[in-house]
Amino acid sequence: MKKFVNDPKNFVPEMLEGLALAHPDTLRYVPAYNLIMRADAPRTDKVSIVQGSGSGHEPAHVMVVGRGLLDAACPGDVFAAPPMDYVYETTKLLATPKGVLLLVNNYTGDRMAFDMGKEMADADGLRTEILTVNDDVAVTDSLYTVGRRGVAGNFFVIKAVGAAAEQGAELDDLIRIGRKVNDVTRTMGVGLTACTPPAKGSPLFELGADEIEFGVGIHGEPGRERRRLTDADAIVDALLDAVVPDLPYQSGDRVALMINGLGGTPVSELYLLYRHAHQRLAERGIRVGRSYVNEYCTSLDMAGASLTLVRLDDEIETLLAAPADAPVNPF
Amino acid sequence: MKKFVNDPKNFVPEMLEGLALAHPDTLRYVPAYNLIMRADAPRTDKVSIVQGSGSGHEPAHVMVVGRGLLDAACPGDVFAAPPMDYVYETTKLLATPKGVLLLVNNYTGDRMAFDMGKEMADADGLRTEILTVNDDVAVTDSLYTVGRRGVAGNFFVIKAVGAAAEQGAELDDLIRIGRKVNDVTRTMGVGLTACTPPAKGSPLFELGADEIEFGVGIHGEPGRERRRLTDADAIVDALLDAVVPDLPYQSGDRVALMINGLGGTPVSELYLLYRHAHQRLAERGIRVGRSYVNEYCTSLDMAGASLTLVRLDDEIETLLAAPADAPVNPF
Amino acid sequence: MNGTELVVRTIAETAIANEKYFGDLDSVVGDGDFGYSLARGFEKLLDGWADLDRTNAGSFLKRCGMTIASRIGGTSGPIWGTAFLRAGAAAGEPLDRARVAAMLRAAIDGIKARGQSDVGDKTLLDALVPFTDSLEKSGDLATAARAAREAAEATSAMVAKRGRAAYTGERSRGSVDAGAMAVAVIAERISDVWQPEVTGS
Amino acid sequence: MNGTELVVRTIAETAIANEKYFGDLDSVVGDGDFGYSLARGFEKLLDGWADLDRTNAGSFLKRCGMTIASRIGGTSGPIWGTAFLRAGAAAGEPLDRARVAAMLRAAIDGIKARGQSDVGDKTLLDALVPFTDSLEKSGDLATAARAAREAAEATSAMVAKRGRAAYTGERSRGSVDAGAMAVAVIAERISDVWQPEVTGS
Ligand SMILES: Nc1ncnc2c1ncn2[C@@H]1O[C@H](COP(=O)(O)OP(=O)(O)O)[C@@H](O)[C@H]1O
Ligand SMILES: Nc1ncnc2c1ncn2[C@@H]1O[C@H](COP(=O)(O)OP(=O)(O)O)[C@@H](O)[C@H]1O
Ligand SMILES: [Mg+2]
Ligand SMILES: [Mg+2]
Ligand SMILES: [Mg+2]
Ligand SMILES: [Mg+2]
Repeated sequence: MKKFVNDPKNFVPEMLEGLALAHPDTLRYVPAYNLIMRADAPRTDKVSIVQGSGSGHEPAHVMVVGRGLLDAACPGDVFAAPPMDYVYETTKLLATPKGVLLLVNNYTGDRMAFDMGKEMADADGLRTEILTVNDDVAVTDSLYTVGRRGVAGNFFVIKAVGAAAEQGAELDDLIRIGRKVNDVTRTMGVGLTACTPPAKGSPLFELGADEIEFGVGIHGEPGRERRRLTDADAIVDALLDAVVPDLPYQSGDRVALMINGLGGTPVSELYLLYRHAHQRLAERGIRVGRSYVNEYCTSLDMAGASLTLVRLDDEIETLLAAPADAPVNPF
Repeated sequence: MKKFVNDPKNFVPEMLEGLALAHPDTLRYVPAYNLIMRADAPRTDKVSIVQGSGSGHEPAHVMVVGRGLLDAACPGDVFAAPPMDYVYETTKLLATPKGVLLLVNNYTGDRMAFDMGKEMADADGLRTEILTVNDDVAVTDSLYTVGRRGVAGNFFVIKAVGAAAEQGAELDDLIRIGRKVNDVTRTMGVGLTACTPPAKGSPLFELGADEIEFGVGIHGEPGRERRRLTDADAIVDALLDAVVPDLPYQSGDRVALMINGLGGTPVSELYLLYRHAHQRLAERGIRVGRSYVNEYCTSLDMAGASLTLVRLDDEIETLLAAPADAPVNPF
Repeated sequence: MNGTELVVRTIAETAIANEKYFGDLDSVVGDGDFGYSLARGFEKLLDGWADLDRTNAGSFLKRCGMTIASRIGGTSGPIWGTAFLRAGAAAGEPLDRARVAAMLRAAIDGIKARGQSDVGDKTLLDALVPFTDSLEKSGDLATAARAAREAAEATSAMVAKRGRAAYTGERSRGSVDAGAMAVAVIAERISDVWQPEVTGS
Repeated sequence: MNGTELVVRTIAETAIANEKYFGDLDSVVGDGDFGYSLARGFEKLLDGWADLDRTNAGSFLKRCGMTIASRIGGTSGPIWGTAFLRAGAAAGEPLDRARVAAMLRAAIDGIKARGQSDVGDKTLLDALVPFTDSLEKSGDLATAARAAREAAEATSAMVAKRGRAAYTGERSRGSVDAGAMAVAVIAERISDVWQPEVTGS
């Protein structure tokens, strides 16, 4: 897969510089820490919400910095958690009397960086909390890992705590809300092609013309298993079979349904997937209350998609529907 | 390139069905004519705005149906202009006392279908006007063609006339505004890979690992010429060299700058392209007043991008900034 | 009427059978949808086949033209629809060599008007006109079909001046026009299946 | 101090020289960024090389550890940073075989604590521990480097229980761990360039 890139080492900073140039009124860029923050942050009247994670998942997370969403994002290089001092310095810059909420997708590297960064910030007397997101049902045997990964469902946690923070919620209430959303959110992804990191210049793994990677991670890690490419509806059925029984989502539930593109799949195909998922859920008595069809958390240029369900209650639904502004896909 | 697809013949209707299921409150789907219309259309107090064109360019045009944008879109199959009777029936359904504005991207097939559809609607006594968009500077020798193609710049025409129509503008004023926007809009695209139409199942053309298609069309038609793949900044320079002198855009101008993804290129790369374009324009004394970095008019799963400039004046800028709602990318 | 029906049905079946071939031809310098558009449109024509108006050849062809124009997308719907409509308008009894030639001329004029195109632009006209000339002269379908194929193959040397292929300018040289080749293939199939009593006259 | 400097510089240069190799190893069942992360981080260490605190081996290593932990992203920053910090804390005079072994043990304990990992999880520990064992026993760097390589190659038979490769479960078998192989390659380079007077004692 060919890419638009200059020196691969500058891929992330050049992207961030472009982002800042395109949104000068709302965003501020601090090159030293790959930091993208709201131009009006930190605001003393609210908790600051910060997310790190590797780059290559755009719009997550640098492009969901904005009103009712993140106050800042400090990504690492492509697929690499941010170094600890990005987390530390970002936390210092975003500190407010109400505190800083650090959102972490559940990966070894990210957790270490945020744990270490938080320790240092706490030693400075700052008020911080970490909230871990782990919505990926693809990881079955959590004995051998740090547990389930945080993937596209992350958006719902950001959206909910972002809305609540905007309304003045306290740090402990944000933790409660974030945990609650994470607890009712499940995701499963499928890759049709491998992605190509700019610095590597070639696909991360080989996938035959009739193979798909079922349960693929958002870092191009191979997934649960390799399967034969089938038609789109059968793929949706397989994703639902992994996601629905996991919580489980049951007849009578109201859900948010997200079909998230992994970077190389056009939105036309995402809506085609959405159609079947919506219909199949209806057959199971599960009603879609809110729909999300777009790219939210990608894996560079990988062709593929993930399916996320969130079980809604009135509080979550209200927070998801609250106003938000971001460079892309605020809803 | 592998795709999410069932029977390729159902690619377009299944996508449209998904779109309608995801947005039941705002959109209505009429399967007989591939028609996606606003749930509240036709509104007697405004001109209806309709666009056709082939499918495969999503979000154009079915996903920009909404408040302040299109009232309806009736696409044909992938890369095929809609049949004449889609245009005719859609026009009848959308008819209002203030009239129907038919937006047409400048291609032989689209023009014929809309000319014939309009003739039939006019014979029924309906009030209609056609507005043709042709922003693509890649087509140099217009003697041999129907002239320049309509590509991503189309979005700006839709946005401007959509906003004006929402404010109650009359049909002739919409024609004036649309022509004015089209006249100051120029686009040039580049393809890194070929796209794969679902019904064909294989790439539309072959492109070497180090080749790019400069001036590529949004239907996968080969472009102006094949060039060597260079770094991203050099590609942006080449696009600007084609676009800027064409109007020309000059020192002191205020412009909207769009970097549009062609379907397979992630938004990270689009912002990287944006960065250099913004900086180079600044060097030429051209100030970016509004930024658009996303997918607006794609070519299925093609990796690639186009660059569009619109010279702004107060009227255009106000219309572009007016509120709008659509399934994706309303701004 | 039986001859007319057979010819139209053969056109439809040939278009459907050659969907992939025609599409591949259109993908060299076009957008690859020509085969798909024709096949889907003619499928719809065959779907409603039993209900078509069969009063006479003229009304039958006009009905076909309406269906094609309103059901085939892309450039081909208006172009092929117009051709059928015009041929139908020029139909009459007896359906002899001169009448068939007149119907084909009417179709050609319709395409030229609708497409603002002419012989030499590298379109289906570049096979349809030689086919018509030959049929008029020889009265023999097989001879005319050969003329159509030769002419279709000769489009390879031409630069496209109309249609999507025209955007590529000089680069359109070196590949045959999809529409012209479709005309040649259809002509061959018609010459295979139809032994008209009329063409000898 | 010269020995310590040489060792750290060799680690840095080896990591930079093997960026592609280490990255390719990480892309088999990982995410391919290991080579890039190490190379970029150690480049930054070399950038500020002249200004590093050189009071003694301990403070030098701690300064390196801080830089690595705060400049390398991914899992490797905290893991390698912690290793250097702990080794620095265990440094002292004389820098003899026992001391070097103690420093390596401290680094290993730091990695285990930071990574919640142990020998057998298919990580760099599976090369670093055998290397340390062998160095302690033989006092010979070349022997220890051979032990590291053998152990790194043996990770191929293991199933990953930590790090990103662990998500693939059984499928992680059949390829060596990138971190373990990096330890082996670095050990070999150190053994090539460093002839310490101390290790014999
Ligand atoms: N203006 C025109 N006049 C006559 N024939 C045309 C014209 N433009 C294209 N054609 C014919 O139509 C064929 C392509 O048809 P189709 O693929 O349906 O069109 P498109 O995809 O460009 O809308 C060409 O091969 C050519 O023979
Ligand atoms: N929990 C852990 N403890 C010790 N070492 C680990 C751990 N997780 C991974 N590693 C080592 O780190 C290497 C991968 O590093 P890196 O690519 O930077 O991590 P990632 O991309 O997964 O964040 C692995 O090959 C392994 O040797
Ligand atoms: Mg990584
Ligand atoms: Mg077409
Ligand atoms: Mg075509
Ligand atoms: Mg890695």
